[in-house]
Amino acid sequence: LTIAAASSLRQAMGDLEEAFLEQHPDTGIRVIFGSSGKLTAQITNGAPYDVFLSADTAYPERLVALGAAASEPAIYARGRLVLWYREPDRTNPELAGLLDQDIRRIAIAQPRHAPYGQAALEVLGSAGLWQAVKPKLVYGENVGQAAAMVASGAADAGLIAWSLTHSPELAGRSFALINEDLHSPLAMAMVITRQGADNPDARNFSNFLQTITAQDILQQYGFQAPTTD
Amino acid sequence: MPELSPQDWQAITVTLKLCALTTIILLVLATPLAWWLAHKRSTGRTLVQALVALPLVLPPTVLGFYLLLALGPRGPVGQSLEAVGLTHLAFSFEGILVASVVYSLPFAVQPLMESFRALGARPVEVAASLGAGRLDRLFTVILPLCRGGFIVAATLTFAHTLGEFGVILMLGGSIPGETQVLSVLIYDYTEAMEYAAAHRLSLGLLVFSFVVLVAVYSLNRRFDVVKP
Amino acid sequence: MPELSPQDWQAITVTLKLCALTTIILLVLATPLAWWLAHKRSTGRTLVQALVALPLVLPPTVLGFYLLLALGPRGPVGQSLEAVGLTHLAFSFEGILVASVVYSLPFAVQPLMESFRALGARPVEVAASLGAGRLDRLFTVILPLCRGGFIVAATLTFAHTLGEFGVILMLGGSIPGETQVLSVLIYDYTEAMEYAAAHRLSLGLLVFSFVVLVAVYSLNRRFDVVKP
Amino acid sequence: MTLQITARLHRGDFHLTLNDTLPTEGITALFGRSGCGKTTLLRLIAGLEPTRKAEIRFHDQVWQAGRWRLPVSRRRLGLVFQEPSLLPHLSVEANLLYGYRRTPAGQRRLHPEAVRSLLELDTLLSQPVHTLSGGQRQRIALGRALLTSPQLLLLDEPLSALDATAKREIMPFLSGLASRTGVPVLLVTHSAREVEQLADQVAFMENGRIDRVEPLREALARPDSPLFSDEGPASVLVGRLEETGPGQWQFITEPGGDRQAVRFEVSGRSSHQTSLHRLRILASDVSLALTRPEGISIRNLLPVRIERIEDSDEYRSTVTCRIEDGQVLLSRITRQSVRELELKTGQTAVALVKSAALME
Amino acid sequence: MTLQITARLHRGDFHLTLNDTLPTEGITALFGRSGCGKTTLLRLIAGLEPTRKAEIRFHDQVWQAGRWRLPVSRRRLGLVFQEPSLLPHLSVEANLLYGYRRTPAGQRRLHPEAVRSLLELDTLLSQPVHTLSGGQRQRIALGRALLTSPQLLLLDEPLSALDATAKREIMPFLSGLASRTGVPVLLVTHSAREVEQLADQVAFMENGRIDRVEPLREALARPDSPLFSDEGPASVLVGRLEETGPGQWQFITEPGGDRQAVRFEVSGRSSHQTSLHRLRILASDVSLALTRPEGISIRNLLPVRIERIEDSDEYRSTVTCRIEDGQVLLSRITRQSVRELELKTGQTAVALVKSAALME
Ligand SMILES: Nc1ncnc2c1ncn2[C@@H]1O[C@H](COP(=O)(O)OP(=O)(O)OP(=O)(O)O)[C@@H](O)[C@H]1O
Ligand SMILES: Nc1ncnc2c1ncn2[C@@H]1O[C@H](COP(=O)(O)OP(=O)(O)OP(=O)(O)O)[C@@H](O)[C@H]1O
Ligand code: MOO
Ligand SMILES: [Mg+2]
Ligand SMILES: [Mg+2]
Repeated sequence: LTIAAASSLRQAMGDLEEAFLEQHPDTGIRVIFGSSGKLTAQITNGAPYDVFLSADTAYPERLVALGAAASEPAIYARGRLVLWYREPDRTNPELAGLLDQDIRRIAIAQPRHAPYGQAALEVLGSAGLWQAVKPKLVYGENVGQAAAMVASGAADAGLIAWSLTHSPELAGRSFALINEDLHSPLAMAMVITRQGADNPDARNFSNFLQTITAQDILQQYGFQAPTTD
Repeated sequence: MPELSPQDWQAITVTLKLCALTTIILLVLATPLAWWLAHKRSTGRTLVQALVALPLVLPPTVLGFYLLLALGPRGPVGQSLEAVGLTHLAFSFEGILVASVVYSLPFAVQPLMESFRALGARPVEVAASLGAGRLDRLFTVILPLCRGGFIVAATLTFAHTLGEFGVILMLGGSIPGETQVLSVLIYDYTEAMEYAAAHRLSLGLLVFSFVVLVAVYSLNRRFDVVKP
Repeated sequence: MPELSPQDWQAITVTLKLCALTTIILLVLATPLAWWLAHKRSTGRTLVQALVALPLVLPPTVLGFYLLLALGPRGPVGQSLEAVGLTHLAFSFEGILVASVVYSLPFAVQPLMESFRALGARPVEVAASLGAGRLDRLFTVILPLCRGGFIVAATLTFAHTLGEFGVILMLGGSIPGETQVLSVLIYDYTEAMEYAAAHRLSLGLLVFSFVVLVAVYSLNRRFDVVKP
Repeated sequence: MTLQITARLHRGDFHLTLNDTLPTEGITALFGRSGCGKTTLLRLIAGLEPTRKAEIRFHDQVWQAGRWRLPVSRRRLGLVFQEPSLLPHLSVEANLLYGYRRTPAGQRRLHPEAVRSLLELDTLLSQPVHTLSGGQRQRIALGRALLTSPQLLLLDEPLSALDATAKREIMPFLSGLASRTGVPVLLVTHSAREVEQLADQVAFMENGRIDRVEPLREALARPDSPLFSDEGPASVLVGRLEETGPGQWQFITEPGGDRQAVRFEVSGRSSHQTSLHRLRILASDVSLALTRPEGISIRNLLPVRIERIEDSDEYRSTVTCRIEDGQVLLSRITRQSVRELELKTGQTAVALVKSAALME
Repeated sequence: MTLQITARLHRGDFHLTLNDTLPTEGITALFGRSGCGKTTLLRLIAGLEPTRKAEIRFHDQVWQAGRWRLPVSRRRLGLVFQEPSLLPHLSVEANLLYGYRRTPAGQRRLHPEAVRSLLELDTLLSQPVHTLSGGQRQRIALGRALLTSPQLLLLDEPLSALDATAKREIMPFLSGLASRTGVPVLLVTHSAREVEQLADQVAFMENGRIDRVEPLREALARPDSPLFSDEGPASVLVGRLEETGPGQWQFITEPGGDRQAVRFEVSGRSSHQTSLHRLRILASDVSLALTRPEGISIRNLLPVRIERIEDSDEYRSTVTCRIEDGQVLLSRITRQSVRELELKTGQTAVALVKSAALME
């Protein structure tokens, strides 16, 4: 079973795999991470992936439209944004702090194709900060890169995925979870690809993701259950 | 380095295989092409020379994307291959090998071309007059006298293939043991913010490459041909 | 091409500026370095030569990350710059310029070095005996006679800088009008599956590069120096 | 057994037009002014000048027929370029052996030891080639070509950078080589001396054409021969050497027809190993007297008949004399002497040839 | 006004050891066998051989003092390399003018037109340099060096690829140049002829050392001089030319001390423009007679006193004669003639010198 997963699932995937294998011990699993856009392009061009876990709903829909999917998109989680200041002693990390003089650069993911980037824009817009912070924005290829920009010390703050804060590098730092109302929901959908159509494991995994076990793991790693809206 | 995971080792193996094969294939392909470019004095030459450099100007992922279109099951190359009973090249080691060859072609062709031009006709004429045939001249005169050009071509190709990941990631899909090379793996580690692992592999890669390059260059220096 | 958005045009401007400056700076830096490497016959040489090639072996994004560490406000270079009242280099045009220079250094140094070695000492001796001083010799003998090497160095550098985006994306942060270059933009379009826009820009880039390269190579061919 | 060449070649303003047959016996000198096309001709024969308008035939082998060319490497040539072109990445020894190793053992007629000692290369064997002096390079290039045991030697001024001593040792070897092993040699040279000493035939080139090809003796019989532009006319007599006493040698000419041989006293012994020798006598070394002078150190006093008296320039005349064996001896004396001695065509006289000037 | 050189230089097995003063007036020939270090010496003087163990002083300028070296480009040299090294990216004309353009107008003493016509370069000006023949390259390299109007000319076998006609035109120009413009010349050559014709002094080199530096006259006074290894000993007499009638010239020697001048009849006119001329007489061209012979074409019959009779080899003797003006005339005759004529030291005799052989 080859799973193509959005990079934001990196941390969660290990535990998910383990839990799945407990239920289906005979399955061999291989996970390939990548940006959702790249994975979509690969799947439409014959990539040997059975299941696709996207970071949004648009790419799976695209696959369905192109006839590259063997199932309807199913939402398995919702992502959350966090605000992260590089300086650990910022005790009250609020959005308004982004206006501070000493916050020179703010990293977000590229809104053009990264769902988290799009959400970050919306947050800044809703908070009425957009015009003021626009000159401070730098764009990473994806949230991972946005986080790396902060981690390297080059950017002073970033709007990144909550899931990333569970990475070994960032574990234990303080972040401010952004109110979900400030952006449209970061629903994450999965599909079974044409390649995985006849692979029973693909369907098993798809079903597994909807189980409580899986949902618990996802929540542990900074995702919301798709239902708690 | 006991901290390397089996996946790391797998990536290292794939990488070395890819780099070695790319370098060898490129030298074999580039030598006649560069020779032709160095000696042909027509418009055709400049067109081919420019064509060879073109893969460079596209962003690697984009190039990878186009290669995916071309070599994949729906692309012209992929379909032709499948038509004759072979399998298409996307997401396979052969595919990323082809991609690396295309992508590093200019680094092999251009230095070789210049070094062939700098060689001039005389040494080859001398060897021919002394009874050496074509291949004999290639191996006993051209190769040793253009060694510098070959070294530049080989090291640039090797290093560039080592570091390249955009094309490979797109076309190869990072399949462990097949298309997951070291650079993709390091990239993955940094993406996952597993910096410790990334640093470790990067350092290893740097040290390894440095040692290889120093060895190659020292060896080259020992056989320097001095021009008056 | 009326379909290009203002952002596209901005990226084109930044890209051309970056490529042109990188090429010029690299030729200026690489010439003395390559000369030294070509004529120095010590261990120092092989070490430096290997060092120069090292940036190549790291995946560009990873290199970008390390450069970000070094050139950013908390890195050694960035801090030194800020200490003397300048601003650090992350997320600025100057920063990606530095990165491009570092990253393309081997493509400039290695071909130049080989072409200096192939030149030999004689033409320089001749010019000196005829009363030409150091700079005079550089411009009237070395440069014209090593023109092939300079062309290879310049075109490889130019093309490579055009296509490079991993380092630039990481270090530059894709700021429109400042660090968003064409390759980053094209990449963005493909990621967003806006293929029409991507194709359009890629094609434009290819055609433009092809024309430039053909022009350069034809010009070069016209001034070919024939060796006996 | 000849080398036939028909060719047209344009290089800018320069035109090489050939329709000639060169002899392939002994040494043929290619003589002509700088830029007349000697090197181009040699390269054409070797197959190194690209042209489609050429037919070249060596003995019974076709070397070129229009577009078709026998590869250079299969012509079995020994080629010495005008600028000694050693392979810079090889040692002196490897340069010497490069062609030798590629010559089938059965065809090897010359061996490294012999060539090394002849050309005094032993001390140079391990030296990097870029450290060699000009003359050393030239010797190695010559040795390398010889060691391929070629079926035709093409030598482009192979002796120009050599000192007199080295030349004196190599020249007899070259002339011996041609006659001993039957390898024909085409030798480009500017030196009339080298031609007289080595050549059996001379091809005179001018402006991209071969003016004429003639045996050396004929070439020397014309007082206006281009060979004389340096040292003036000379006669070359062919004959045998005979020892007439300790340290005393006589040169006995080969008479033409049923004439009588003429004897010259010569001192010293030629290092030539051949039985036929050459006596080169500059016309300016030959004086004339009406009667046999006495008490004089000049030992060769030959009765001659004056055949022609030509003014060679404003002040000097060239007197063509026939010696008793029928060969020609040229004498160059001042026009004033001709007047004072009242020399006339048909008259007999005594030619004075200093014996010490004879040997070569 | 001299060129002082103290230097030690090692290149593999080769050692160059110098502690010499070379004259910087007229032409100094550097004569020695292939590989003896002539090119290395020239390059050392030019500043092209890296060494720290050298002191070089030209006139009152220090050119090198240990590690310190005056840059080559500021020594104002005219250097002709042994292999003509044209700049391949420049046209013939640009090559010629490369140094000329870099010479301040005030220091220019030679101009392109003159050099072009002397060296017959006019038809070559626009030709690509890689298409030139060997001799054409050499001429251009020479012209290029001359056009820098140097304060010292270093010529490494500049005439080796030239034909006799070209040589005959260039040689008088070179010798005239040195005397007319006062540019000293250091000339490497293998040809004793070139030395005799051009040199004022000769530096003999052997195995990386300068054996001796002596005026040409002294060098020629030693019958064992290395110059004679080619054509045997020769005398060079210095004197003036005087026209004695239409087409008739006399060479009048410059007597040593209060001796009387000796007159030689010569034909033709030298193309030398200098007032002092040289008469080169090969010892083998000089015969001896006990009494003055009559009815003979030889026009110069000089009373001489025999000073020394030496056996030069098994068969020949060199007889050193003193002519009336005190200069030395060498004669090489067979030992048999010496015996037959019963020649003795101190005895007077008549030297026979063919007038037609005189001019050079
Ligand atoms: N492309 C060209 N344009 C004009 N002239 C050319 C070209 N190529 C060759 N030549 C001329 O062809 C002639 C023949 O050259 P070649 O080298 O055969 O002369 P050569 O007889 O060997 O002279 P040398 O004795 O000086 O070596 C030369 O005068 C040269 O200048
Ligand atoms: N690295 C070295 N090892 C050994 N010998 C060397 C080295 N470099 C130079 N030589 C020798 O130094 C000698 C001097 O060379 P140079 O070129 O000065 O000779 P030359 O007198 O100009 O001879 P030619 O008349 O043949 O040009 C040569 O015998 C050469 O072989
Ligand atoms: O997981 Mo993404 O598609 O890189 O935001
Ligand atoms: Mg020639
Ligand atoms: Mg020399």
